[in-house]
Amino acid sequence: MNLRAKDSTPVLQRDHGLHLLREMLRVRRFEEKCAELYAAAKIRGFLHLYIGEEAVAVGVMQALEPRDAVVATYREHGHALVRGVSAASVMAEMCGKVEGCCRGRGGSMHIFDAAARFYGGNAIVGGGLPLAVGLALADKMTRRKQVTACFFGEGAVAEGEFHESMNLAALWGLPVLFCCENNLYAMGTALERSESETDLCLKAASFEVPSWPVDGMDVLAVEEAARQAVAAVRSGGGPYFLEFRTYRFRAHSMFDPELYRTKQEVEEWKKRDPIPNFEALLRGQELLSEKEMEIMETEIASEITQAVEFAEAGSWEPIEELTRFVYSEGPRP
Amino acid sequence: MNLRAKDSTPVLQRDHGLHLLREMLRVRRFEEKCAELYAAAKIRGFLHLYIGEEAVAVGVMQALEPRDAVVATYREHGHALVRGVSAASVMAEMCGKVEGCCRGRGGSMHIFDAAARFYGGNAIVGGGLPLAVGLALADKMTRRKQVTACFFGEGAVAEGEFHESMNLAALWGLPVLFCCENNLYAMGTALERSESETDLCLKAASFEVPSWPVDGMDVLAVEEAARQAVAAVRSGGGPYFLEFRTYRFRAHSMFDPELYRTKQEVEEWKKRDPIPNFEALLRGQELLSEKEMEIMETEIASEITQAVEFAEAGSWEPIEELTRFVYSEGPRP
Amino acid sequence: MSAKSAKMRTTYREAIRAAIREALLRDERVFLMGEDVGRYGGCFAVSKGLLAEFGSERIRDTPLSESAFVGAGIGAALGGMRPIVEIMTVNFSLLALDQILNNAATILHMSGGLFNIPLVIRMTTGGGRQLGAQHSHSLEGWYAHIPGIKVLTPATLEDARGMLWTALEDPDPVLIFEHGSLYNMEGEIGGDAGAVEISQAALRRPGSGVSLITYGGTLGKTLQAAEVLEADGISAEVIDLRTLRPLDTRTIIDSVTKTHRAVIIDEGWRSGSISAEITARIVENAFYELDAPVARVCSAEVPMPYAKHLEEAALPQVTAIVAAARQVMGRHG
Amino acid sequence: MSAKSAKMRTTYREAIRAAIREALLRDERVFLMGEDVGRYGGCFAVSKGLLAEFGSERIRDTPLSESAFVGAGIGAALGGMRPIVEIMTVNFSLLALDQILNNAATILHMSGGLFNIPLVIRMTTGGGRQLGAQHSHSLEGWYAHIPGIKVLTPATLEDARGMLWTALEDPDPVLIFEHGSLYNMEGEIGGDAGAVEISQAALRRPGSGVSLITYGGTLGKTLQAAEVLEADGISAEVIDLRTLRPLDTRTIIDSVTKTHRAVIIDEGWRSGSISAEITARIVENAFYELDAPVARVCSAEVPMPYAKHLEEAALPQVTAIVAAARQVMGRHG
Ligand SMILES: Cc1ncc(C[n+]2csc(CCOP(=O)(O)OP(=O)(O)O)c2C)c(N)n1
Ligand SMILES: Cc1ncc(C[n+]2csc(CCOP(=O)(O)OP(=O)(O)O)c2C)c(N)n1
Ligand SMILES: [Mg+2]
Ligand SMILES: [Mg+2]
Repeated sequence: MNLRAKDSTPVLQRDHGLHLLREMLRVRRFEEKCAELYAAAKIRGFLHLYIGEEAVAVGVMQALEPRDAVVATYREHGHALVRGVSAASVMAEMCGKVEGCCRGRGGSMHIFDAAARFYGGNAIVGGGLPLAVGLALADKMTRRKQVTACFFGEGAVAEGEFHESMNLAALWGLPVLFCCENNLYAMGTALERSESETDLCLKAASFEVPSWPVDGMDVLAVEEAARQAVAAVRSGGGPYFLEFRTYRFRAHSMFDPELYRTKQEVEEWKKRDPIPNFEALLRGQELLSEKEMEIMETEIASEITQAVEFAEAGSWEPIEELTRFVYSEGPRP
Repeated sequence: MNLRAKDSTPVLQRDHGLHLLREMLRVRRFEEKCAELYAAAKIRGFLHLYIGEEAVAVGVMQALEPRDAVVATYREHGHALVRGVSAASVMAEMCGKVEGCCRGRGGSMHIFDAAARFYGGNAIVGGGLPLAVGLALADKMTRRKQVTACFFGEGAVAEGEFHESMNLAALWGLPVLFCCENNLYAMGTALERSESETDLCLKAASFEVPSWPVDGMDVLAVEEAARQAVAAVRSGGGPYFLEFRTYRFRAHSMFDPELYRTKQEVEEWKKRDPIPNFEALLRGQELLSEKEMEIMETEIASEITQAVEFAEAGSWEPIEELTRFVYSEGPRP
Repeated sequence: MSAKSAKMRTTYREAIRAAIREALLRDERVFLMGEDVGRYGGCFAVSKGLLAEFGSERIRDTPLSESAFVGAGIGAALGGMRPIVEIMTVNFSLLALDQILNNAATILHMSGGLFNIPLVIRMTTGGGRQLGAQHSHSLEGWYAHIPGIKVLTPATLEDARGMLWTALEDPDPVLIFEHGSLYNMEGEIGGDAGAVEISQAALRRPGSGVSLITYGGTLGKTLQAAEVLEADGISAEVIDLRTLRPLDTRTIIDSVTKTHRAVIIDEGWRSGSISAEITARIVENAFYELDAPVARVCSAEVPMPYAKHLEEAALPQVTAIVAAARQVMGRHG
Repeated sequence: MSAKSAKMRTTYREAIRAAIREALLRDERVFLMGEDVGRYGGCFAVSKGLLAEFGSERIRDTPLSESAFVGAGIGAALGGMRPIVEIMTVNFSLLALDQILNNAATILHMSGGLFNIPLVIRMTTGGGRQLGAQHSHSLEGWYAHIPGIKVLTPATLEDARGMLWTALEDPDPVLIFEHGSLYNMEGEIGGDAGAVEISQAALRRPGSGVSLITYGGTLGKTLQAAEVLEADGISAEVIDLRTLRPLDTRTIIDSVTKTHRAVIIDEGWRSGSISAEITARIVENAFYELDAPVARVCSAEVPMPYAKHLEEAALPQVTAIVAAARQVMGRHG
């Protein structure tokens, strides 16, 4: 089954098209700012940028409803923003401020948000998959028609937790959407050096989990695949596996000398940058004017400026509170 | 590719046929004795009998050479015996005597032997697979043309270590023969309740590891499949996965009330008992007389009697030696 | 409270089963999940009969996937359920330690208090049954190192019955370690026995000369030792810690302040065991009360040997406890 | 020995790299395996350049499969190799703990001495770099609980350079914990620096008033504290444990017998840390020498927070060490 929207000429709702573009751009600009703040030592620790991969988070989130849940990795700013965690609270988190979504205790790799049902932010590769299975198990046992979308990189596929989680989800028919962001590298390890079988959909097949490869640089293709998969999952069909073929334009983290790939390879992929390409598509369909684009950029810039101001104006949690949140406070649930 | 010897009329070397029968019978009689000794409280701990599955160990071992290595599970008496660990030293081990192959420190679940290159005896389900990968890695790096045969149950397939080990072996083209003993149950959990995809060869395929299902109740089929697989592995073709379809006639261990399967199912499978069936085949081809069968039984009985005598005559390791073998003694290697 | 109602005879195993059953009846969010908890009736027969009563959704057999099903327990807890996850044996829990430490113990903190994890994990611990080096260790004291979890070690029928209830009411992850040698322990218990406090250690026997501090599987041996000591004119107070994290330092210090002497009995390996922590707390809080160095009776630092005499020598025994107590009393020979 | 030859400037990172390089040159059985040790140059750049020199067989990038590649290291060691396995960060080692505890630490014993495992596992440990709750813990003291392994914590350039050599000569599994904050530490080292003894703690600074006992990442802070104390008229002796298993009790006791006071500085979480074990050993062996209770300066019992001020508050700092030392000296305020 081929779900890529490209194969037919997409007929876009203008509003929706602009929304997709805006969301991708928000993530891009937000992270460009993060890189700056990192250079200025306002953000510390490990910082993993999603730049180049925005179409995946943006496309998938369109298919989710507020009642659904999301589990992500340490490369999750984009997912959090698009899912509705405010730029201000994410930025404050990365700056270590108490106004951050996790009071500055999580940092870049551990974004959580209750209202968005955003369950991290997990810096153990593969560590989020069992959680997603459990969230879906809770939904299935309580007959809620909710979906848990679980994002992870192609590197995570080698972990035992991937294997165990896929099997559990499939065996029990749980509503999990497994979203594999195949950006071809796990740090410096290319897929063909980490998997004997590089067709990841065959892995899914070995659990009887339906799967498709999707062009992860095409937000419409991502959205369409996600919508169909989510519909199937929500209707009780058990888990789905989507492989999004994408690429990160930046280094793995801020410490990566990028010895493992050529500049040329990166440049080739940049031609497939999901943002300018989608912008061009909207322009071609006359859904977007230059003026509108400028306004969009200005609005986003202002959102990010406000986020940074919010973060910078934020406060440090008093040191006396250090040992809070090791155990729950207050009454038992 | 179908490798089952049954499809053609097997032309058996008489000696070899008798050898196969004798080996299966040795394992059977040995374990029947173990059950007795367990009832008499001479053997303690967990005791897992292989009764019903003998054709698998016997068939596979035919394909191995002395230089090859074997890794097994807690259900490994058969593998050890057929691989050449003496019945006496295994029996003494199970009786906790210092004359046992592991000085009584291992017990039933942890049989080891250096001369036989028998690397356990592992009571963590799936725990032996990475070891087998490493043994094979050593062989490959030193360009020894050796094979490591790794036995495990179908229950182990659900463990992350299975997945990680298959991938590593395939990715690096290592000489491992993965021998999955599919006896349909992991303790009380039937395969269809532990795997979303019950065709285990599809798991192997998802790592690009070649695989066949084999009738594990037919020693000739097992041997032929193992020979072909070992030849491929030895010649540098990377790992193989063989799924042996078999059945255990006894309880999982001595504590199992067997609530999870019917007596009738067990009786059905007993009709496929590898030993009387193979005996009948030999008789049919007039390779075995009643007299010879009696002699064989007598010889085996005597081997086992001697093993038990050896074990019973054995001594307890002095308690002062308790803390030995936590670290190596003697000079560095 | 048990005094108020008719007493009933029960075993440790039945007490746990009754507690699970009651939890399932009381709260529909509760379910039991683990290997062979259903059709097999539980590896140690704890959950026997529950499948028939509650069905396979709530008495959920899992594949051999410790990491994924423990992680799924975490996820299900996040999703509003109250899972009881059973791990057969403490050694297997190492396969799930990533989920336990990096997720269960950590998410509340990383999320700045947003997400608590009301999860109960039960497992069998301890030696004495000749199960060898991969099934017999006592790692509960080791687990007590981890902030974010609670560690319970029921040693009595009341605690076997009551701690599960309390654990299920806890908003945070609670690990319950059931010593394998206790399952058959029989005795009387109040018919209305229910939830128990878990914040306090229990004085199991008052005394004035020396404090014997223990928990779990060694409580019985310690009480026996106290009787032997009494016959010898030494009045030993026996403290059952009950909860290893958080430790009830107060009760320990009160006792030592009274007796001025302490012996800690702990089935963990000596170095880095919970007995070391207790020693440190005594030194930190009651140094000037001590009339003699604190003594420890622990397991020998060896992987557990199979042979009965060696296993007995490796474990804390009554004679060793008596000897240690006599020694801190300044009585020799 | 370093005094005999020309000194050279180096860093902790380079010292380890030189040690690995030398081992590869010296012994063809040695190879390095781990995530991104090759093309990426090592997560912390330790193995940078080695791939080019030694090729991808011996500088072996692995998939994200901690359990399997650690287990493969065990197997390769059994197969005659001398693997150096790198785990990026201590928290990820939990995924391999089954292999480490149930196999690496146990097989020699279970096999009654037949099979030793000459395996070296290196990993980064410790906090201070704002990496949050899944990358920052100090579990080396916790690992020291496990019989059958050795635990090394190089704190100096000489030890970074020399311990690997010694570890590779050891017949049994050795874990080396490299504190992440030390990699950039610079200094001079003898040009012929080589293997070092690992059985003894080192007196890094002699003193007479109080023993400051530490290791690894906190040695530097402890030496600083000693200087502060000196200015204050307190003569502090600083002991670097170097090896956490087996502990060099003798050196500890000798020092405490001289100073009569001890403070232990340990980046592990306080409860159940190696500092508790050291306290217990002092009490057991030198109780009557103590003029004050032993004090501990440990990490706060929280998953490591991201925010810098909170992380600093969670870790042992110079001021806390000084305060603890002053307190055991009976100086207040
Ligand atoms: C269990 C574990 N092992 C190793 C790491 C270190 N690490 C962090 S990200 C990463 C690469 C993961 O690659 P992939 O899953 O493809 O995701 P990507 O970073 O490409 O988005 C590694 C090895 C980790 N965080 N967790
Ligand atoms: C990691 C782990 N989990 C659970 C167990 C307990 N256990 C021992 S054998 C067994 C069943 C294994 O089934 P399978 O792999 O099919 O082998 P079989 O016993 O059928 O030969 C289980 C669950 C264990 N030993 N190790
Ligand atoms: Mg990737
Ligand atoms: Mg089986």
